[in-house]
Amino acid sequence: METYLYIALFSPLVGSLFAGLFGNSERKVFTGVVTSMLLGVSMISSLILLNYIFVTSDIIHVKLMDWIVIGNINIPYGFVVDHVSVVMMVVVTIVSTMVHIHSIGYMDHDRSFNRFFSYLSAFVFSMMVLVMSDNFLGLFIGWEGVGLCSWLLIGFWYHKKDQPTTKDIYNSPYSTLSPYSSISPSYAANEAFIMNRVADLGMLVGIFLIYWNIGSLQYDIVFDKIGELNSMTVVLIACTLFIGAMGKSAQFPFNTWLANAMEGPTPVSALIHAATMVTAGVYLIVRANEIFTVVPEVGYFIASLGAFVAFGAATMALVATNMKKIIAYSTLSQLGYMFVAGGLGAYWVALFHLATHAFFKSVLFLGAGNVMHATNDEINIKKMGGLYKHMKSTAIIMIIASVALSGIYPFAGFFSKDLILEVAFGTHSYILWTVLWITAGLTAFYSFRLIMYVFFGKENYDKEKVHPHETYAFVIASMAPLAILAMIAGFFKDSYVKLVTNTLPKLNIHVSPETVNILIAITSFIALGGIAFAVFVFIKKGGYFSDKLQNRFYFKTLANQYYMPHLIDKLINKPYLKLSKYCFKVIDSKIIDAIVDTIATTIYKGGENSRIMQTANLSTALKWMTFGLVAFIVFVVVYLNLIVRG
Amino acid sequence: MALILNDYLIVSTIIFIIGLVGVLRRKNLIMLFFATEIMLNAVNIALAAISKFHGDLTGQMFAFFIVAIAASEVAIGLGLLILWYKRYNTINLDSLQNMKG
Amino acid sequence: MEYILTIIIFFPALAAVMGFVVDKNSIRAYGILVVVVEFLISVYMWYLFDNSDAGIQFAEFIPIVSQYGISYNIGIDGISLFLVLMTTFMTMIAVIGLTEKKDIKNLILTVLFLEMTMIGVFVALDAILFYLFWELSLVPMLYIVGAWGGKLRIYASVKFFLYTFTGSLLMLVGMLYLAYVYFQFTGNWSFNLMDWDMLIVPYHLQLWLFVAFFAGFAIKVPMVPFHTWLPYAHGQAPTIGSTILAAVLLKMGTYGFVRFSLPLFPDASVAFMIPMAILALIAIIYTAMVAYAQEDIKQVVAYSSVSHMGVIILGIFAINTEGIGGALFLMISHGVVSGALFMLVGVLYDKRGTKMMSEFGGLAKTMPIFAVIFGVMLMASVGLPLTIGFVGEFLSLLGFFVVSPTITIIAGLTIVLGAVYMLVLYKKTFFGPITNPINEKLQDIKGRELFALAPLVMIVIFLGVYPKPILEPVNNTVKQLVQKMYIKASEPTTKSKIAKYNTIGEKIQ
Amino acid sequence: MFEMVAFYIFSFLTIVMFLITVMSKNVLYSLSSLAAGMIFISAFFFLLDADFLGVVQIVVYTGAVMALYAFGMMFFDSIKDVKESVINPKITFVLSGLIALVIVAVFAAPIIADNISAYYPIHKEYGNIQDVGLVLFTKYLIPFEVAAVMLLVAMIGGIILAGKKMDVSITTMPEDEIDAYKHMIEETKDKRWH
Repeated sequence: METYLYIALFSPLVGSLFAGLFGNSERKVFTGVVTSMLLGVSMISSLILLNYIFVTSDIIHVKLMDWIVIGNINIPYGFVVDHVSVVMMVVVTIVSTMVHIHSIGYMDHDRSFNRFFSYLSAFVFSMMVLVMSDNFLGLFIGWEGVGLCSWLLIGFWYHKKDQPTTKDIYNSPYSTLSPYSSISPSYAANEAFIMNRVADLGMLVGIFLIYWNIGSLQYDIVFDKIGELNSMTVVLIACTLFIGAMGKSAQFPFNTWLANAMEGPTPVSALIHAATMVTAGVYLIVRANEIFTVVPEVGYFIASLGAFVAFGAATMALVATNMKKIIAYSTLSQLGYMFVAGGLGAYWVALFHLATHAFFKSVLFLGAGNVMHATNDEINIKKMGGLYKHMKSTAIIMIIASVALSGIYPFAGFFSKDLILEVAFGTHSYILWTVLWITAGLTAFYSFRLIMYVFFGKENYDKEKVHPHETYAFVIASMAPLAILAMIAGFFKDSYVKLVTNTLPKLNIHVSPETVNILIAITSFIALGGIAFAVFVFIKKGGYFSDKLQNRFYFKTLANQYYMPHLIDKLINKPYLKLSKYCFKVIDSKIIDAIVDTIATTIYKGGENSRIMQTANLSTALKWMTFGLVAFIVFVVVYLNLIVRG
Repeated sequence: MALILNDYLIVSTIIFIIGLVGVLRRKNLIMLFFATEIMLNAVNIALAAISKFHGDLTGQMFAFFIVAIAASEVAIGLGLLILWYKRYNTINLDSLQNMKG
Repeated sequence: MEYILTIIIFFPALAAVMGFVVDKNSIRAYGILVVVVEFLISVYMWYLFDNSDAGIQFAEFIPIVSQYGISYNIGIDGISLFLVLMTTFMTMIAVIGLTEKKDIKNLILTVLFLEMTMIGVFVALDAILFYLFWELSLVPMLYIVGAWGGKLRIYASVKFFLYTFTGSLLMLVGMLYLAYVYFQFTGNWSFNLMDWDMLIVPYHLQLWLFVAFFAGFAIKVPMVPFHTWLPYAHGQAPTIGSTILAAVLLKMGTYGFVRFSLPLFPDASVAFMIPMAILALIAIIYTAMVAYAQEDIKQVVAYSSVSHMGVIILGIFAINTEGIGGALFLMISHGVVSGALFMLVGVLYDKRGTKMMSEFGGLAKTMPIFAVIFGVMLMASVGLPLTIGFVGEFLSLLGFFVVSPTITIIAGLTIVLGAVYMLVLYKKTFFGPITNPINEKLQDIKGRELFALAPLVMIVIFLGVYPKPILEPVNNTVKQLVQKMYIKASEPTTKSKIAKYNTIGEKIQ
Repeated sequence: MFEMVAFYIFSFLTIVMFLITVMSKNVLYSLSSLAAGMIFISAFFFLLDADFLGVVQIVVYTGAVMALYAFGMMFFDSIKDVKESVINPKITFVLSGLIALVIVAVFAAPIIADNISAYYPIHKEYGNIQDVGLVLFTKYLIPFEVAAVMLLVAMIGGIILAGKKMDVSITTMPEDEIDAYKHMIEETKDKRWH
């Protein structure tokens, strides 16, 4: 079984290196094919491992070699495949295999085809390291590795130029109504990397705390001993680890990078910014559940923040016309759901929603990619419309995904989302439940607002230039498994629960079956209501927000993403640049260096001024010498008499 | 009342100071040489006196070497002086001003 | 191979002397041959080195002035081994990648002399010998900056020389005084480090002596606020000068702290822990900000060096195995990475004659290989895991965390601020559309440049993935060092602090 | 008693002679009084039981050195008075006076270190010359040899320096040539100073 572990882990790396060899040359289809096949191998290995673990319930734990060994610290490259990580591995490999295949079609005309596959496979490798590692620092390798790949992939089209920031809401890169997802891909990439690093600092501090209090970073040892620690220490550890999770999962206040990351190619958004990387934060909470269980107050904070983000992101998605940003905010909102589950102690529910979300959200993104491809990279949903008749398969798949996202029975989203609401209700967090319940309605609404704008109604695109067409069949084929999983994944719930509760704690809530049924009914009602509202309003009016409404302050606030990008720019970026310039131009040049130079010039000037002593006249020189002699003799006499003899 | 070391040393000092006055005051290089000789001799007196009053020959030894050095100095110094005089037709100190800072 | 260290020290100098008769046209080949052979000898030494032995190896001892205990006393342990290896390696890379045209013969010979002095500093175990090599290293560097530098080269080189020289004079005073203290205690003069190690200096003297040594080391490192010579020196120096300056010469300062300050003045080191950490902290944050404000690529890298050296200081003054070991590793990694970055900037300068970011943009398109190598070095510089930069930075911060979590968290901002200036640099230089038409025609790197840079990339990745070859001997020696400090500490608080910083366990009560 | 009388007489004479040397405007007077002063100094040496030193003093100084000066004088215009422009003459006297005062004050005080043990003690029974010879040719042999070499070097150096360009000696030139020569020198002087 260890062989399968290594195959699952390293075949994406092999694929990445292979594609990297051709990184600089012409488009070669086989790089895409080879990397996809290697990912397929990885996927099959993961499935075999899943089967093995499901059957035997054995945990596979291997140590490849030592990494950092010094002093008391001993960190190996250790990998563990247990009930949690195997689920995550399966999700990651399935989604990424499909995304790889999809990308062969999507990136068909791109100059840097080979480079793209190299990065994408490297990302999967990092993600596998993150998931499979058996210690916190190994997780951190993957954590930073996915960050790097995300940087590379968001900035994939690095040659685009920076957009100027304007107040015009339809052109400002900070608005969700403009055609620009952010200032430029390279800017978005840097923003993502740097914001993640801020959060990573928190995580590093958590690792430091764990190390100095426990002396090891291995999961099993840490979780064994976490109970012996002072609760204050555990709170600190939990908080700092969660800061790391917040960064990766784009929770408030680190949320802006995720929307800007939509500058990357769409398969990247599907893989990284919907299915896998952003859920790493949730995975961390689930993985370290022993720590978070000890400190329920931190858990409650996590849940509250999650609910807040779920609602906030959903509101932003309501008004956006940038197709990818709508989906991105929906991702953010769903991540909020997962954190609610994780925070309330329902770790396996969080993981379950993570898995189902990965399926339907990635396929939603891939569908969006097809649409953009068909409309010459148009991103404004108001400039599409009526695409259903041109691209039926894509439309059907996206509708399936949207229904799943809205949480309608029997699609996957229903099972996981309802469980989260049930957990919120069951732990008596009624405020959270209400927020999530409203969010569920919003989710259904904006998902179908997107569907309606894109696939139905008037054809708003420029018919001269744009000739919408369905994409390659193999691309659709690659999306089909994900769509099917989005439909049926919910039915694996029982076996899933049986599997993961070997490692994760069981749900500890007691809600009577009748209440559960009522809850389901209420939730389904609001979801269906949202869908119905979106559909009927569109059919009736052909749009949602009247011009009058669009001038309202709250609309602008939502369209400007709550002015968060503006605030970050005004409160952090610009002051920091100013302060840096001040440090360099004033403190460094005018103070520190000036002091040094003043010392030097004082000495120099002293020499320059005392040159007049040096008249070249021997008589004068002799007089100086005599003067010195007098001074010296007087000094010696005084010294001897006063100091030595006392 | 016999003579003590300090008497000799004081005389030596006075002579030395006379030489020093000469060195400082004169501008003629020959006169400078003379003043130097005076100072050297003043030191010789002091050395000889110390030698006697401490019963140690070292002082005298030094005096001998000073005499030798004085002789060499005169030889070389005069040579240089003549060279200078031949070139600039003066042995005034103020003509030697090459080392102006 | 009893005299292998002597061979390593003096082989380059001897070769340089012989190099005077080598023809001008073949001097490059000669230079490369010499540095490669030198590197191979040092690798052979590494092969002979016994990892399990924490003490001094390959020691040689020849008295020079026995009345005053001055001797030719050299040796190597886990602390200095890799600094020597890095010196020979980086010199080799720098000479291979040398593109200077002007007066190349003298340049290569100067570099060879410089190599001798640098190795001498790292292997000397006698204070006077150490000081001798330390000061001698200034001369070739002065010459390199002053003769092959840019417009302000005279100002820069004189500033470099006088500034560092002033500091090391204070250090010399400290050494002489320490020898005098030794004389008072034992009745013998000695400048031998082994002898000094036996000495327990009284507490108040330790403080003063620590400050004297600090003056020499801190200026060399350089620590804020003694850093202003560095941007000038880097800005004006030719590529090879910057490479060696950043890679090796700066490490002499931090090496001095580990070799002298810590074992000789354990009480003072512990007493000065927090002040030193605050200076390091200022260096980390402040110079990272200054680096962000730069418009010249080379200046960014120069200031980033100061920032990273701050992390090294932080690690050293953690006084635990993790911190000191991490700092030593960071010295190596910073040497490789900053040296590589300076070489990369040099490549750009050779091609375009400018180092201003505003002149570039979109280079990733015209120079993809170059962009990849630069990217790897950038990621190593910001400390990405699995690159060489991570291990040292992580361990240094980890080590200091036990001393002061607050300072460590603020210092940890280095991973953020470092990313800020580095990524912005990368964006401005390599990303975006090509604005300047000259950049369209730029050739990607190949041949000698690639040949020089490829080993650096390999080492950056290899040691990031598998740092054990370095960490193992470092671990042994540093453990011994910490133990020595513990034994020598005369104040009970020092002892308890060292013990506390080296044990795992809950600190919050 | 005799010793004291002699000491005071010779002190007085020496000081007067040297004062004349220093103050006189005429070089020849200075030279003569210097020679006289040297001879008087030798009297101190005899008083101090350093007979050999006294003899050497007379022979070397009055004999050799003074003769050298006298010869050297022939090259210069030594008949006319020396013209000197003395700036701030007071400083000279103030400084010298200060030194004199301080040192005399020091010597007037009792000597601090009385118990100096002799390194090369004087042997009264040998007599001064024998004693000096013994020490000079044993303990001080190498310095003695070096001094000899130095004297030789000085001699050769003196000859070469003074003998250079004897052919352009101004004293032997006709007036117009001297004028031309001086003119040339003035020019070179200007160049060097400006």
